[in-house]
Amino acid sequence: MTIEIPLLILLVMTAAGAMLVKDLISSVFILGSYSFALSLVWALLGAVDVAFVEAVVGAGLATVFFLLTLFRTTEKDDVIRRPPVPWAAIIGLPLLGLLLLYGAGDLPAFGDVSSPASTHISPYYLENSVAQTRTPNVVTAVLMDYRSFDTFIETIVIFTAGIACALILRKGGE
Amino acid sequence: MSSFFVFVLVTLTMLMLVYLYRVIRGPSVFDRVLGLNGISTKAIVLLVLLGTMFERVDMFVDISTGYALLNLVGALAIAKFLEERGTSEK
Amino acid sequence: MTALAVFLIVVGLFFLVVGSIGMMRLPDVFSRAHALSLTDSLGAVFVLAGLAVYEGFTLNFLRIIVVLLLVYLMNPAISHATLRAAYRSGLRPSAKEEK
Amino acid sequence: MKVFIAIALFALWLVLSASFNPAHVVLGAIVALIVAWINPIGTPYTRRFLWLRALGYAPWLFGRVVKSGLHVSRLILYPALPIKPELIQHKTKLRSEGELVVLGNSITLTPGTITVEVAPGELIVHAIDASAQQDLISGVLDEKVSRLFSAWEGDQ
Repeated sequence: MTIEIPLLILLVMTAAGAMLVKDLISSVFILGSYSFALSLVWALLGAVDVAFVEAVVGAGLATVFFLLTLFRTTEKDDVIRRPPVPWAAIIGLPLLGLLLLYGAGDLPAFGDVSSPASTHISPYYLENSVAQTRTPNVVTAVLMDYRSFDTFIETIVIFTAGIACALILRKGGE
Repeated sequence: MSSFFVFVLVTLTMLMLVYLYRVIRGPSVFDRVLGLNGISTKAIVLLVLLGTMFERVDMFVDISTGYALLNLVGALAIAKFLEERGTSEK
Repeated sequence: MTALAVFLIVVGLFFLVVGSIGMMRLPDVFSRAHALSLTDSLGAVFVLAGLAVYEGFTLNFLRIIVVLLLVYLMNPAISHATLRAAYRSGLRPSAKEEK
Repeated sequence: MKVFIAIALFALWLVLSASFNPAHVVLGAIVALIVAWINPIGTPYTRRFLWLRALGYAPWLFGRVVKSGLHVSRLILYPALPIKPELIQHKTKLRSEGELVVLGNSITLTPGTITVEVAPGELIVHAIDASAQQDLISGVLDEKVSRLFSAWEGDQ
């Protein structure tokens, strides 16, 4: 699709920019715009709830938290550290990757009808979710209706984490 | 009409690139804040536009309302903190 | 109706393009805030109004109008807050900024 | 006044939720009432905002905004970039918070001028060139904003 190409270019540019910029504050802002672009991509793909979470958490909360942290510390890294070359990681990680690729060979093909993931309960959701929940998006119906308690508890966990962060970073603390 | 919408969408994305330049280059912190704010204004408009294209405006308007409110809160927080700290850079 | 919508959207796009040209050309933070908050929010308002008109006079029309009012009330507040932070932290528009 | 706020909040709820289930509508009404009841209105130094006059003010302001928006667009597109930005001090008779908020926001909304700093009776405004300041210097804006509010009330 032609629509997605400029957005994807924007996404790659913001991601690269956030990595390459020296100043940490501008890196935070670029990460914010990265979140905006990413949530636009989600919205374009039709995953509206994911887009919403990305906008709220990625672009809103994360930016503010990063900034709060930066104001507590210094925004420029003036000591250049050179960590020792991690030979174990350089050799070990590709081997692990090979192992994972070998394991992935046994997975069912993408969109396979007879795979376990799409034989159990997914057809039930697909057939009945509109009638039972009157929610047009199946993913939203599963998250917000069939597993609403699950989602609710998750929200509580995230909320608690947010309050904890706010308490730790509180102004004039100690 | 749909191709017109695609045109508007691509134009808006290009404009976001311009603001991205300001965010990356901008000599002072405030330039970056302004650039980010410009990008998010575009994002709000883009979301409503996407909703119109998919004929699901009701769903997308909710996101863009959330976007707008969060953008307001975030920008005010940033401004408040920059004001208290003063700037160390020019 | 569609013609009116297209007209409004094109006018809005014009202001948005001008806003980003101003963002590139103007010399300091204070002038850039003009380009951003004013021509830009004007453009956004026009585009949103065009989309609302295209949608027709249903409940969605009202909801787009809510977003429009939000953008319209929000942008000046943000640019004022940013500029005040810039002013209080010692930036002055007359000072030449090195690029 | 609180009733008015509650009705406005309830209308916003109806528009945004877009569902007319009895349960949703009743929930919205309850939430609107609670929010309107909890929040205090104004301080002793407030003059009351006259909503009906605001309905006349908003279109006038929007007209100004479009007009000066075109002006600023011409400035930006002009190859020589003929801007003369400067900070000006604007003395005003308006004192109360509500008036200052409306005045400052109106100044910022009008392209070409942005409120930078607000204090009672004095605003620091950044103007992009001389003709953008006209509304401010001639005092039209002050007068219009002042007319939006009722006479003083409270212990002034």
